[in-house]
Amino acid sequence: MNGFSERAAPRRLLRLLPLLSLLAFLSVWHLAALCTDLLATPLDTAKALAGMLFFPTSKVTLLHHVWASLCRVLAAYALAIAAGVLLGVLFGWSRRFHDYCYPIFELLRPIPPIAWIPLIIMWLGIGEPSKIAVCFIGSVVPILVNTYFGVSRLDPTYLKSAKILGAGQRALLTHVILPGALPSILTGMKVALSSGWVCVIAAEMIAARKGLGYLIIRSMESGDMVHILVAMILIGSVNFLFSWLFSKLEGVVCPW
Amino acid sequence: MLRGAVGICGFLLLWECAVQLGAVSAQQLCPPSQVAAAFFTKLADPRPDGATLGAHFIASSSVALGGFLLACLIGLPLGLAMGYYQPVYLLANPIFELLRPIPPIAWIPIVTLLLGIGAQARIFIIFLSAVVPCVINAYTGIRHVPERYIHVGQSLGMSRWRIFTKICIPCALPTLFVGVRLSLNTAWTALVAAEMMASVRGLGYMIQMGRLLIQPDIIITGMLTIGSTGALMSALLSLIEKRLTKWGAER
Amino acid sequence: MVGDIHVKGLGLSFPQQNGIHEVLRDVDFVIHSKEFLVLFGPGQCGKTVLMEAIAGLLPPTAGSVEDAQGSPLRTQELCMVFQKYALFPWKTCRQNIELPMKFKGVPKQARRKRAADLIHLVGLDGFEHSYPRQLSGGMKQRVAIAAAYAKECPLLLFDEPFGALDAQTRLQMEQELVRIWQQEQKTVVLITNSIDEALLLGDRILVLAGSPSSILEEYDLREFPRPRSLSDRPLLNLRQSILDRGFFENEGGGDLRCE
Amino acid sequence: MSDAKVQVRQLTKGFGELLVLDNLTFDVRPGEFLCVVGPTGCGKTTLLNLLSSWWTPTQGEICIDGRAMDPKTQNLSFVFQESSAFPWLTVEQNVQFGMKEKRFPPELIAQRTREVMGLLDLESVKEKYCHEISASAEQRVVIGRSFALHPDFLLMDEPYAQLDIKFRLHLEDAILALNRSTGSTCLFVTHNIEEAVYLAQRCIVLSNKPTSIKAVRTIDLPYPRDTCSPEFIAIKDEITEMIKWW
Repeated sequence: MNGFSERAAPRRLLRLLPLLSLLAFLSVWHLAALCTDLLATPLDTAKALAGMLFFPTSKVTLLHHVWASLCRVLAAYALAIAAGVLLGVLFGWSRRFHDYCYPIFELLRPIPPIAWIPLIIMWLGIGEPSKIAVCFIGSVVPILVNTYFGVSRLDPTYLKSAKILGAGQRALLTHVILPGALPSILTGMKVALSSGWVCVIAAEMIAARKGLGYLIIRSMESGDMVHILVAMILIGSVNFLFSWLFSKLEGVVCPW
Repeated sequence: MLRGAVGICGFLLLWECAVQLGAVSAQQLCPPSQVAAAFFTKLADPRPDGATLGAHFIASSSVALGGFLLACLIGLPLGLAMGYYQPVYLLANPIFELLRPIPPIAWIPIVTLLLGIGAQARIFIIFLSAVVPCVINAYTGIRHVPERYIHVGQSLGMSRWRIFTKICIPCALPTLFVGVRLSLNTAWTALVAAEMMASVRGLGYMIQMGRLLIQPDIIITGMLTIGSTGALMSALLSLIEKRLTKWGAER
Repeated sequence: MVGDIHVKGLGLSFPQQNGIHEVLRDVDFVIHSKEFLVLFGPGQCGKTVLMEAIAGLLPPTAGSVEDAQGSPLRTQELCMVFQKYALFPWKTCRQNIELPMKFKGVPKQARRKRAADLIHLVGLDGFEHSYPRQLSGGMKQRVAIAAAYAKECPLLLFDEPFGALDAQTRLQMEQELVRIWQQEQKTVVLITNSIDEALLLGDRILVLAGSPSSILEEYDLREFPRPRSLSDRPLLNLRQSILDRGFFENEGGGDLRCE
Repeated sequence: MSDAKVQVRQLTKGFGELLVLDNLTFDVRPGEFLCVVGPTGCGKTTLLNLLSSWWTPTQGEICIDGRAMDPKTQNLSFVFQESSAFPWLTVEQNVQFGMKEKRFPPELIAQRTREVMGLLDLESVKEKYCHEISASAEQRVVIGRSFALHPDFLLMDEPYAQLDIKFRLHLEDAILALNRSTGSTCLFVTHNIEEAVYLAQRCIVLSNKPTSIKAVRTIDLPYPRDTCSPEFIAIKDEITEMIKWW
């Protein structure tokens, strides 16, 4: 919709608005920090962030925490892609498998991944496996749902056309079903990455010795506001990085 | 349908045998029968975490609905305005893009320090997480209004405001509801997280206590209640959606 | 080389909530080898189902489709071009055209060469690497025709291939199809709901109408020279006589969807 | 000539240095049914967007009844190729939408709705929504909505290009009947030459890009025209020759 295209608003003024709002946001933040001694001013937060990144004080540097969280997410993510795509295609492709198993999935799906944390910690303790398990649950659901959606929504004419051109079952899968469902699989993977990231932070916040979640909870317990803000900024920027990387990937993987 | 039921019974049976036959230690996982028993006992007696299942449920859902409704009331109009009026978009979008990547649970520490662990703090956390999908979908809804509808409105000489209210908003309604359902889901997830980390009441708190007191049946009961409440709310929402957008069946 | 194809007593019906919806009943006709046969009829329902039954996508509930030797027609011996979604959007033009050969196990070099010839035949030189979304409607159908020819099978089925094109491109594509058919001799069966298209293209026209549908009339146009034009008198008279037969009256406007 | 309803003077539109419309000048008489035909992709849509004040021309102007065209004070209607019926309104609400926006008196709205719905036989689907009726019925709703305004200037961009041949003949007669009964000035754009010759009192033939007027052909055959008559065929062939680009 180009509702703006023919408006006569002065171009120059409009371009200033985003700058204006950012300045307003920072000044409000600054003012709030001044009047309540709890909140740290943007300047201090920036200084602290720079400090922790480049001249680490404690033996476990900030990058260690970020790296720990990242490893957990990526490990779980790889597993989630494999399982999610496989199950998604199976659900979309074979009627019988769908009828028997999809209701079970529907039953467990409404339970938020974070609600699994207590049970998983009981099963796997608070080590790496439990973090990866939580993250896996958070990532596999969006991938599976989107793959299933992509496969079942594929226009039947493509399948007919492929059969006519002489495609066998295996060829149908590799040449028609997977590429056809690819756009929605990618959407699922994008959602799964940020949802996995959220889950790993949550798991670390509840019980961990390393990772951004642990860092933010420890700062909360010690009331250290600056580090909380630093951790929040880091968590946010990694999430942003994921979605930015993904939009680039999408352009390359499916150019059509 | 029948096959679905068979599938679920099979799953429950498998779960029951796995625990009874000792394949999994009773400590870590309890059979569905015990979960059912725990569900009914928990309804009445407040042990072990000081509140009955009903009390937890009410605490959780009231906070969740509070935050969710607040998010819709503020997020939807903001998203619609951002989609239609460029100045609003240029003003609101930078801040929105700044705060969007920060996941809801990352807000918990700062909110807890500033507002404590009362209901207001949790409502604020839920508001922060639920407002994001509302704004995004309201904005996308307006941006995807087909140009020819606006063209028709303009050739009828309708003012920009009337085109906005009489054409863009009704057309964007289905996408709006997608956003609302998404934000309900996010609100519910954020609530559970907030309760698990900083609260004395609510389903999240209950399953957290279940873990500390090594009672898997409490945990699983809590999880199933959370799951079914979430599903119930979504079902309710789609009922409202069907009534409001009778024409919803897109071609 | 499969000779004439005999469609014998073909019937097809779909189960519906309230009983059976019969679409085709004892459809009988012969497809002569190397002929351009047009199946002409109103609306969407009957014709597409018949085409899919012949192509083996839909098992008929009665009758059969056999080649000259009496054995049932196999999908390997035919190829089909659809109106929409004829191409795979995630493959470039050349990949779309090479696909049938790839499925038959033709080696890469031979595939590449044959694809180049076909791209030239349909006049799309220079578009080998573009994706379908970059092509116009007419160009997409050209690639679909090339892909059908790439399967090297004696029988080609076209299910309203130019239905979605604008009037002028449609006229152009009809002439292109006849040119390609004359150049690469194959048996072609085309479905259309446009009387002009039927008259311009068909050696023979079979009118499929009624519900359940069956072959109501057969017109032989082999004595009309090609390339035909709708402006010459004899063809116009035939057009008028077909319209006067009123095959469509019982169809009516039909306000509800007939998917 | 001053009695023209719509005057288009030196209409030019370019995007950067790409010139799409090159100095188009023509008039439309009151109540006339004018057709515009051109080769595929010759800027017809650009012309329509300019005529419906959706885009502003780079040069030149469009006047209705001598005054510069203004959708607020004059009745303008546009029928797109894709259906522009509002899916959230029923068929009847759709037809009345234009009149309600222009604040017509209620009894006039009721009378016009009956008249238009009758002519386009939409009575049977009055309460239905757009996804419950066929594509041809939906397009008739849009045509009904436009004609109900008795517009000063009605633009149509090949309204039934995507419909079955059978519906086309039926709709063409309905549009001609509406044009006569409401007396609205119509401009009908199409690729299909037979359709233009069947409908138009005058037919403007456009050239390829940059588009200019190649010829203006007056078609004075009596209505309803017989598509098989020799004169009809002659005119059709003549215009086809002008446009044939393949």
